Amino acid sequence: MNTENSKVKGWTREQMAELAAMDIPDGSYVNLGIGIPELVAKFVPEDREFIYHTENGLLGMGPAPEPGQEDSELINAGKKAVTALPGASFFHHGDSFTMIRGGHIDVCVLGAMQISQEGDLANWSTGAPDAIPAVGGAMDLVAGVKTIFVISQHTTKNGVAKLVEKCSYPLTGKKVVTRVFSDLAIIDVTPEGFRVRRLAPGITFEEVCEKTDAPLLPIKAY
Amino acid sequence: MNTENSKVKGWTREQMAELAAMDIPDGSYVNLGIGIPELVAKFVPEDREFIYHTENGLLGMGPAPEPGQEDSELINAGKKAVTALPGASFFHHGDSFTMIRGGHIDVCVLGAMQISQEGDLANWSTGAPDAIPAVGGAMDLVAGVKTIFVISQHTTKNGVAKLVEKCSYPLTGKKVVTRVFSDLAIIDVTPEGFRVRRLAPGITFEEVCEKTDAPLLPIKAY
Amino acid sequence: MIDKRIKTVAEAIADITDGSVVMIGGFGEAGSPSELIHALIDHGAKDLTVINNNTGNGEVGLAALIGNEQVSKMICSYPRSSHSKVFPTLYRAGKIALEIVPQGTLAERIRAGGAGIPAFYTATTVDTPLADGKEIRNIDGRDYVLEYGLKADFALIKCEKADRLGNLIYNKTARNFNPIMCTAANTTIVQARKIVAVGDLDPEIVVTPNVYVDRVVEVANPVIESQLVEEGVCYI
Amino acid sequence: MIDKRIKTVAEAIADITDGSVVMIGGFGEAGSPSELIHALIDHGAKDLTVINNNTGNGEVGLAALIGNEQVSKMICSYPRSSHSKVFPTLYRAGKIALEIVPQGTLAERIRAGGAGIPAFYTATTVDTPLADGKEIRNIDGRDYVLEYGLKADFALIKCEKADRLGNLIYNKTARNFNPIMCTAANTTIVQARKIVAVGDLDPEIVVTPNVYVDRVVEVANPVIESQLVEEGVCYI
Repeated sequence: MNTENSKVKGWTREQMAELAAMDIPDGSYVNLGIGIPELVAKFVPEDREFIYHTENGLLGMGPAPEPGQEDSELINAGKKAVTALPGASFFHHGDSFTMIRGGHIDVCVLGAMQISQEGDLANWSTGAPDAIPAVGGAMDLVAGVKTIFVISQHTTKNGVAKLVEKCSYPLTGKKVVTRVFSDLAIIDVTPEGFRVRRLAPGITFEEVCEKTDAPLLPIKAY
Repeated sequence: MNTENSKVKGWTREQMAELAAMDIPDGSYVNLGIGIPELVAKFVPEDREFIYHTENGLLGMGPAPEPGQEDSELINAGKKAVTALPGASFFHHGDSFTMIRGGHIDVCVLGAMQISQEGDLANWSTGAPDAIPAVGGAMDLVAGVKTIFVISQHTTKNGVAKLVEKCSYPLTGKKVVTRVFSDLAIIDVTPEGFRVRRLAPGITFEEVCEKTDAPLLPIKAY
Repeated sequence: MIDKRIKTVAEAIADITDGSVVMIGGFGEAGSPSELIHALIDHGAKDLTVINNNTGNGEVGLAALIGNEQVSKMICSYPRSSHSKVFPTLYRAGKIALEIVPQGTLAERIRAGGAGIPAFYTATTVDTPLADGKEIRNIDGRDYVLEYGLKADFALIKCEKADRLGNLIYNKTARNFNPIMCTAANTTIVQARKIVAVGDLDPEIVVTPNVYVDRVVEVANPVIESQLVEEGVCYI
Repeated sequence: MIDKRIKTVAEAIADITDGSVVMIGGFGEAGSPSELIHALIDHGAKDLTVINNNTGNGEVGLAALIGNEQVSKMICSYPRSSHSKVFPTLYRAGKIALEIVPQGTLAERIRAGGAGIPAFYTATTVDTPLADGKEIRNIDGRDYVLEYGLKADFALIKCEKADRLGNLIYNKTARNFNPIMCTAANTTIVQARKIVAVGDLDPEIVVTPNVYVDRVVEVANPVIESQLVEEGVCYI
């Protein structure tokens, strides 16, 4: 990946996904949320093997099938057609969430509406009075999976910060997110708060601070 | 079965088992305890079909195999070699006790050390200080199976009554037994206490009363 | 002879009464017993409480059952319908109640209901609004919320193959909620793509042992919901 | 490449330390990982807490591990050994502790431990001495006892076939406690009668998905415990 082109500013969705993939250890069991997180599967580093879990009952999920090869009874949690790789297994929902709740999945990559500096995640409801609540498996994932990564644009379409001191939306889980991959930076959730780990090309620390509604620590010198 | 021969007194183990089998409705899912209860499987009435469950993970258990055909990995809860009938299924212990605890097994036939007039069962420990407790699946069965039958000699080898007002041994379960098949009589546990349902050949009501340590109601006239 | 086969879907669901609690298998369209649901629409039982992960697609299957105003309450994890305004419209009009349950807790509550576990603790929803009003217990230093087992009067199930005893196997991710729902209903009603002879299903690969199944009806060529939705089919 | 294969049973169990909690699969001799247990006897780790339904047979396998005084506590439902005085002798001498758990509660506690359920309620043991000192809660008119999930440092498992990823299938009633124990241990160590190529196990029939398995070692011709007992073999 060449992210150092001086003309570009920030990371694309694909680059955010690739950066997240690079931070997943070899041999990990991984669950990918709907949206940008799904792209992570396209960027597994060559020397690594991940095994994908989808909560509707498949371990060893493969990529989308060729057009015309879709099977309405072989789908992922986002209800899109997928494939099953050699070594896969099917199981029912009770057994699938045994894997999640029991702490057997290593990494989950999710989208976010808000992430607090303590790692709280809000990604299921704006809490608006007319909103129809819909939580799916997100709360089970953040409660059960060992490492929770978030991939998200740094701000909303309207420019409102998603990284905040305290979430205003209803929580999905408390103190669950460990790292955020945004279009502007990779940011760790540390005991001291948000800390920039890496800046996107053409992005300054000051710019990220400006678009973040919480204190931000600079890249740590090692 | 001819139990009316005037020379015989009482029922044999096989006859007790046959009488219990006759009281199990067609199509029942049945779990048989170790010992005399196991004999029930030999006496299924011709017009009925029972499906046998054994708690170590087999539904559709068949009779013991021919000598020489035993498989050390196909056994029942008593750890004896059995067979699997067409339509059988294997499953793990968690799923097996889902069947028992969840109320999916219709009838369980157990042995007993003591049965109280309220239907309490004691069949796992004498409570003696040097006894090594061993409960197996008995407590799960009495807590979960819809109908609990007991097959037992009416008294111990030393002539001590097993049907009592109140069990002196540690309980397996409270108010669980509905019917007792002994060598002397079939006895129902009713809200009023023990009631004789049928006397064994050559046995009088007075004899059964004598060998029972609780009040006994006579056969109900219909 | 034990024979759980029923000739038609209409007969199979005939005794579902107004006010019944009905679990319906499937995750989205995969594993959804569409023909049994359509029979239930024809049958007309009302005031149903339905347990399913979603609220159906388009205006067929579960979405049509809801659209026909036969459902007074949904228990689900994700009620947003794809290609359908059926549920949102009724919900906003106050015509249908909603109990939102996280997907894994929903699965475990059903599994618990079938397994004779009346209640259990889970970390899911702790510190979120979905735990409001629920008992929290700290066990070994972590907070957990108390959740109760779920049972139903009926379960409507789709499977791949069944035999007359009621042993079932499923197809790929169409398995999903179906096997656990089989265990948690008083009466489990199954539509199978094929009914095979007893003994044809290897005892090692049976997913739902026959003890959980009450009725089996063969539906050889079940509809594919997404195709109906694309074609604009409306069942009601 | 993910490859969980280990060459020898000795290597597979080498990191079990004194004081470990070890789940051992099997019900009686069926599904008992005898070769892994014998490797653990050779290895010598002491002060183990062992979770198994029984206490072994004769003087081989689990009975030998106990006889070798490597086990300080047994958690089981039925500790009476067949053809063996190993456990009773040590128990009466106060050399081994015993936690007696009904078979179904033992299974559910293991399943709960694997499923992230720290505690659950069950009717089993209510009104019996085994509920003494435990929390009782009345739910919908019936009393239930609170039981806690069980976890282990290691699980020793026997299966029929495995692949290098750790997918497992079992043989008949040798399945028993093995699949749930796979889920409840930090490190799950499996002896398989045969290791097959990835893709040889149909995804529909895998009983233990590979996420639960850490190490797989092939033991092509495992001993049959009852034969060893008949022959009077003593492993220690």
